[in-house]
Amino acid sequence: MLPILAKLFIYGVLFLSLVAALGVVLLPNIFHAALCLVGTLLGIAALYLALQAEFIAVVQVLLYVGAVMTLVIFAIMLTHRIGDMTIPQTNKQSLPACLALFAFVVLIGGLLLKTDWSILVGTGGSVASVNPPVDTFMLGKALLGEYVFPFEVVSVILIAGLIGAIVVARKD
Amino acid sequence: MLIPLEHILIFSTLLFAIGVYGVLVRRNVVGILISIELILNSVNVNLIAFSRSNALDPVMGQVFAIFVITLAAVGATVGLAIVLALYRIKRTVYTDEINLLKW
Amino acid sequence: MIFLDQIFVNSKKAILNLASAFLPTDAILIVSALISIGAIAAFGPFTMMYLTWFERKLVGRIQNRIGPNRVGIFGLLQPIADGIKMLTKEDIVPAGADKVVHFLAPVVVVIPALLVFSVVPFGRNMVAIDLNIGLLFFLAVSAMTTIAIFMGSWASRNKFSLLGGMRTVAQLVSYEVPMVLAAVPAILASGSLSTVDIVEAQGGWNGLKWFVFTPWGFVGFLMFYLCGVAECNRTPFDIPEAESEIVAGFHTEYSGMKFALWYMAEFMSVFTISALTATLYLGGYQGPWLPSWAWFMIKTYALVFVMMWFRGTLPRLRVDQMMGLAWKFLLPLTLINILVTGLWYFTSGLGLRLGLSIGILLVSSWVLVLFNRPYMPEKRVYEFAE
Amino acid sequence: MVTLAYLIPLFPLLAFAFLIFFGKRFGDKSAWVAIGASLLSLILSTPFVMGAVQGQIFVHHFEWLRIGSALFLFGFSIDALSAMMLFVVTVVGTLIIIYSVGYMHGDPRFSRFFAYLSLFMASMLSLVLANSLLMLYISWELVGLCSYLLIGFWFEKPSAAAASKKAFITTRVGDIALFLGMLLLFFTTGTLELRNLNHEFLAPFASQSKVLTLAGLLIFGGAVGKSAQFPLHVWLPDAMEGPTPVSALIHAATMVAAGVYLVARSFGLITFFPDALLPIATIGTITAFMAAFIALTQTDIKRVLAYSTISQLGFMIAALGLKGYGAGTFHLMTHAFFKALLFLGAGSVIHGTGTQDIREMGGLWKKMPHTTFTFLIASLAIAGVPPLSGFWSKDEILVSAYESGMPIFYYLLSITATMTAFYMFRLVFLTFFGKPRKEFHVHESPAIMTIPLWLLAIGSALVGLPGSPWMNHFFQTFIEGSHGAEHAINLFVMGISVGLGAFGIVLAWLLYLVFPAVPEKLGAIFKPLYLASNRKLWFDELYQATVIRGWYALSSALAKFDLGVIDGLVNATGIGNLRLSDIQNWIDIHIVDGAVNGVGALTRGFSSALRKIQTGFVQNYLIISFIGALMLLFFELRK
Amino acid sequence: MLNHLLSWIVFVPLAGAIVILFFPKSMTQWIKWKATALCGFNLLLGCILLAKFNPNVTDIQFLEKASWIPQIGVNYTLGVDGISLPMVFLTLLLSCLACIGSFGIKEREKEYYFLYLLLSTGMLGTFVALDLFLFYIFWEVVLVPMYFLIGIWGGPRKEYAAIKFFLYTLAGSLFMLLGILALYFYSSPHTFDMTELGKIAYSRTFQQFVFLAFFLGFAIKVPIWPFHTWLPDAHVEAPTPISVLLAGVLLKMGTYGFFRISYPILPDGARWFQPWMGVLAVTGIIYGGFVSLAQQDFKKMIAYSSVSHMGFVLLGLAAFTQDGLNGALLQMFNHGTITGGLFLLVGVLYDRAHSRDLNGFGGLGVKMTVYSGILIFFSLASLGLPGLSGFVSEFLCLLGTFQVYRWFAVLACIGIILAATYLLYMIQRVLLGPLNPKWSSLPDINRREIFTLVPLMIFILAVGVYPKFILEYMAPALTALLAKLNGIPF
Repeated sequence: MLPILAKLFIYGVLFLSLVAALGVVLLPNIFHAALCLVGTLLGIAALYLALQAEFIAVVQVLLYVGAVMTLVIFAIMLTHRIGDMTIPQTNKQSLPACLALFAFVVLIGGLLLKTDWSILVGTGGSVASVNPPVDTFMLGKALLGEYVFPFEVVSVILIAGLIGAIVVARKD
Repeated sequence: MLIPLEHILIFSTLLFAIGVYGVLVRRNVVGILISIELILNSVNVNLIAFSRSNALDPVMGQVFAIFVITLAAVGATVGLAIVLALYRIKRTVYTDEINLLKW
Repeated sequence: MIFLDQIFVNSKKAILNLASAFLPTDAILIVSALISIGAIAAFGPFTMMYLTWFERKLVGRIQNRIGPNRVGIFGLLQPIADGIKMLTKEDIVPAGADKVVHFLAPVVVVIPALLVFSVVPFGRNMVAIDLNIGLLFFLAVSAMTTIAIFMGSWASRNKFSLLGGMRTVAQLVSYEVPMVLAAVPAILASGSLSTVDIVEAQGGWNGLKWFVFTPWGFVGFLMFYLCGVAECNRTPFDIPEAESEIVAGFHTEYSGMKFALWYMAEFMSVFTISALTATLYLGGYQGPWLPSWAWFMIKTYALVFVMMWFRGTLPRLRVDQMMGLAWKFLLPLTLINILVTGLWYFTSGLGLRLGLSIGILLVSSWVLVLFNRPYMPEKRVYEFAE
Repeated sequence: MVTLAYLIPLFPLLAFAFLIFFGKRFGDKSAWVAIGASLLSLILSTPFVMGAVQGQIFVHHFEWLRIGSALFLFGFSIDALSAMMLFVVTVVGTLIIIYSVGYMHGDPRFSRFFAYLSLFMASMLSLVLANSLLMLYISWELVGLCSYLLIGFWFEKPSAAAASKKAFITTRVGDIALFLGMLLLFFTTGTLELRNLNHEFLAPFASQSKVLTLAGLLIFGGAVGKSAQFPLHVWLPDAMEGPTPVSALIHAATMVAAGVYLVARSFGLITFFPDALLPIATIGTITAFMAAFIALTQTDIKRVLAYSTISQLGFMIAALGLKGYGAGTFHLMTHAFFKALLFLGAGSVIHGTGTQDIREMGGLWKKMPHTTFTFLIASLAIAGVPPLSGFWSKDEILVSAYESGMPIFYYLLSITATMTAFYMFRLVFLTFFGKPRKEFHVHESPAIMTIPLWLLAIGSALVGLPGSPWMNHFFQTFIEGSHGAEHAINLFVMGISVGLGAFGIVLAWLLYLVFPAVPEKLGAIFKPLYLASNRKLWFDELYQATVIRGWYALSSALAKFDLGVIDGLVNATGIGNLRLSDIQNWIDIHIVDGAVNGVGALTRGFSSALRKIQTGFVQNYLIISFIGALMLLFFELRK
Repeated sequence: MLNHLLSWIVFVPLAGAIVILFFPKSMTQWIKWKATALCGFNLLLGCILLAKFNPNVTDIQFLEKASWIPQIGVNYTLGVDGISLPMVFLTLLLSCLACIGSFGIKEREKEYYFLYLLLSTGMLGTFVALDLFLFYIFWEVVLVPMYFLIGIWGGPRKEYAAIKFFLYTLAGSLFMLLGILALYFYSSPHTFDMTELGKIAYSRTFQQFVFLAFFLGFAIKVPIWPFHTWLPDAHVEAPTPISVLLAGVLLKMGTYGFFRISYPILPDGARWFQPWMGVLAVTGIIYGGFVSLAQQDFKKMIAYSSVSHMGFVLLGLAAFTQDGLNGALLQMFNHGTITGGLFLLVGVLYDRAHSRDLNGFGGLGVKMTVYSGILIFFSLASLGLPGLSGFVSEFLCLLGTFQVYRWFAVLACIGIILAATYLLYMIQRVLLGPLNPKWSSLPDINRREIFTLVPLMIFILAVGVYPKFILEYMAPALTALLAKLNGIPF
């Protein structure tokens, strides 16, 4: 019973995430869109938890919800004008975009469904998880061991981004 | 893994499609930026999902997810800074009204 | 002793045993979760209610008043009376407000405040979930408060609200950084992100081997606590709700039960921050003689008391001073503190350890003070006041 | 104990180092450092000289350099010849340094002078002590350096500066010969050790006689340079630009004798391959004769002595070339004493009168009695008047020439001996006797100069005795060791030589004191001969016209070639490239660019039609590219 | 640090250069002292290297190897042996001294010291790189700062000299690049590793062509007659410290290339070219000497004397004997110290008189006693006076050549006489004779300048008196090289 509940719960979360994602792109009010994005992100974090990637889930919350979304909302507040409510928020190419994306989804979806994933996930198909869950310790070791160079590069990029952002956004 | 891999992949495909739609259709630059975040997240979902399968070394998947998140944060930061600078100059955040490079 | 120590744990077990008699195994898990959730859900608001009372009493004492004393003995029933008043008050929503978001904001803000209780180790074996990334969970979830405050401030469509929201964001984002870094020494020392493990790592010396007794622990404790105070928007960092400047900040447009929720979130985070500080540096539930949960409560409430004490005694900081403190003083010092922690573990000999770490910390904080001197509030001279 | 010999050259070296760095502070006192150092060397060398006299040989060496199989050992080996040289160098050197204190008094670079002298002593001593040809070569060059520095000591005089350069470069030509000879010797026999240059060691290399003869001649070439022998003698007269003690020490007593020493050292090599002997004897004889001839008419007191030195060195070389080993080395020793004395005497005269031209002197004997007397003793010695030292040694040489079987050498050398007596007494009579030709404020030199003069005079008188029959030819047996021959007195030669010497002296007396007007008339009668002698046989002019002119001409021609041709080629390449690029530029503009422009015009027409697609909206482009990507994906999947 | 000593030595100047970029132009004192301290520190590292070096081992020591561009087989390989160690030390020493000598530079110091340190990294890298790709990179890195250093701080014809230098050497290095590529594509699997390439047996014709390509590249750098004409111009126009490095270090890069690349990798080609190298060497020696004698410009004279002296290096190289190779390597070191010192001395004089016309001087020995003493010392060392270092190396070169090419050695001896001629002629014109009243107020050499010269003098004297101590480092590696040249498997 519990697995079924959990499964239902996860599917529900995924569904809600998709709905929220749709909200992100469709809602005319950009602030609402941003809030919807928060919802999507939280849903994805829940998915990560379900995939036993707790660390990523928490980082997702900490970084996306805590930091990135804060920035986004800040930017929205700084650039928002009352008149925005009344003018159209989409351009004129929504129909071609819709068609193209529909084609894309059909293409990829068909591909996904046709593929035999059992090679990757084992014979059990849906339940068997091939790899043991990764704990924080292993992750830390990998980040500061095997991947220390990309790690450092990312740090440098972060610093560069930080400085760049300050320089670009400075008022002078 | 409670749900089949392909379901997660379909979920991420949909997420990706939605994100691309946002990028293609939204006029607001901030909107485009958050749509990009959606795209990045769909990628991350894939990474994590595959890290639980044979396709990827589990640690590798997560490490790359972390890198993606970090870089997304950087992208958002710089992007938003540009948006602010743009807004200060042009008083607008709509892509079709920004034509500084267009002659 | 053990009986007293484990009294809550054992009572939960007893209930579960009872339930297992007539419920399937899956349901037992759900029941177990429900019990924990129930306990937290009851404890949180209850704490909040009595913290308001506690604060009013305490500030009253500091201001040489008595404080609430009409409702119940020592005014003990005052919070309940306030609660009833709140529930029955009219719920005003501004005309221009974004109604949905305006409604959602106070709801959303309570969720993280309650969620973080799940990783707080109230006593030995008394933690709702022992996540192996508990501390990170705590920090991540509490970061979500920002969004909620944003929602509230934006949805109110009031310039004071918006200003308050902006200030909050600036403050929370700034203090988040030194706060996380200030927690790192404890993580380094215990080798785990789990709150329980951190507490257990401080179990030596008959339960008195708290991190705060080391130089780095002391500094880390002070800084973590300071950042915590800022995170809860408490005096002297209560600029987002500075009533003399922007009315009441982000919750200007809230009344009734929604206002109560804002208030609840704030006081619950006061409690959880104190609890986490105690967990990280004061040994959590560790201590001799008394039951573990009692130790925990004593430490937590002591810290809460200090926060109230701040409220009663300290004036508010200016925005630039506050940001300067975070970026120019706390951030470098936390980084140095991490270094010192490392040194502590890679040097031997008590004298050398102590001398080295105290020396580095003193010198670096002195240097930082020196660097920050130009930005410090100058002493004002009132020429005509005499 | 034996290693104490290392200290002999070390003391002067230390004195040099001390004086060059701190000498200026000590002023006049600095001389005593140099004197002390050379005295110490003198004292230290006595036990070794004594030991050598008793037949001992002191040897010690260490590894200086080892490259692959080639091993170079440095150290010292003291045998009879070295001991003799050691004796001469330390004694004469010390006396001359003491004399210099008086002579150089008041010079602004007083301490520098003694520093250089100390360096010279050090180098000369290490040359004498050297155990291998390489170490000898090193010291050889170092004494050359000191000679350079000391000749140019008064470098404000352009003539001194030029003379020092001339001396260094001319001797260097000889040095190169020595260097090559050394290399040849090394690669033929595999050794450079001087002790190995004997018949026993060389026996296995008899088959390579041509190469080793050449090596011997090349080594002799070094001596030609250093000892100012016939083609390379031109530097020595010019070297008289240096202070007189320098001339005495370096250019009369020790350094120039080093060439003779070198030939004597390699005597084993030369005699084992005797083809080299004849050239050596020839050059020595030519030098002796030629220099004496030139000396006849010189008027500069030091130049007369310089040519006399060259002549006497020629004597020694000739003796060695005629297998007169004992004779040559004996003359080397005696010559060191009396020639040093002559120079010091001349220095005293110059010091007193301030001029070097003997035509301006005369009658100095009253005012400078010590100088006159000692100078006279030395002149008698060089003229070969018995029983002074010069007589015994010169007699030995004449005996070897007489016995060599080639009478031409004997005749030439005898004539030279006559000329020697003549020009020396011409000098003596013109300088010290007769009437003063010019008024000078003349004074006798101070005691510090005259005491060395007297000591040297005693030496000049007595140092010949060990080689005389009275002492049973002690010197010859000592120096020649086991391979010495029986020494008999050739009374015929002795008598002839005494007679010739006396003839020379009397002739000089007649011509310069009794009939002072005659020489000028004689000069007018034999004008070509007089001019040849007075102009030094035009050697300098000849070299100037041929070698030096040619050298500089070649140099400037090559410099012009370098600038014009080689550098010109480089620049021409660069300029050519530029021209080429100009042409290409023209082609580019008119032909290539024309085509491009045509294409451009064509394109413009199309593009003005197509530019409508360019909307300027990023999202527009994005969707197109997205659709494109999608199509790619589609086709990829269709495969 | 000790594990990566070579990397430290090579990149410390680079790091310093980058740090200098961050400081304002106005802090000239600071920049100056920082650069000097850095060079001093690097010299200290060099001393550590010297102390840690085991002279008895023929192999590469302090080897550092890391994959760099694995796709094309490029490795980051550093190492020293007895051949490169003296060069590294010489570079460090001269960099340090020339840096002190640079205090006279008074304009655009920041850029100057930046380029200076960059140059230093390039030079050091060239001497320790063991990967052809890396070698080429460092080789070219030297070129660019040199171009600017001559072109900005140079004399009146600096642009001409800089461009000439740059284009000429660049042309040479292109040939070298061709050679490198040829080797690379010949090897299988493709590699740039010098030691690996040295193990391959190439065909004879291939070796000849590749040797020629390398020869052109190195010959221009040395420079070997007739590729030498960039040298006088560059020397004359470059500022003093740069001349010092140019003569002291850059020229050695060419001959070092023979030791490191041409000989061990292409022994057959080297044997084929051996007599021609001898001819070129002797031509260079005599020609350089004669042209030097004709010069009126002090610096030009020394520049041409470099051509002559580097000819001895080539002569020793051409000999293919133990003595010859030792002599050549030692001559490289000695020429670095001696000519470096001479250029410093010219700089001293030029700073005071602002003239380099030899005929315009005269009698300075009276005014500048210390200066003249030092100048005479260096001149004597340069003309090969025994007891000073020049003699030992020239002696060894001639010793080596004499066994193989007797007449070359004899002809080369003319060069020795020529050296005496032009140097003594120079001394006569500058120091001796009556004092030219124009220069009667020139001050003597000061302490800083003496400080830059004394270490060089110590080395000159020490090597001259007891060369064994430095030859000990070189000999084993050269024995191995010689064995390889003679085809004996080592």
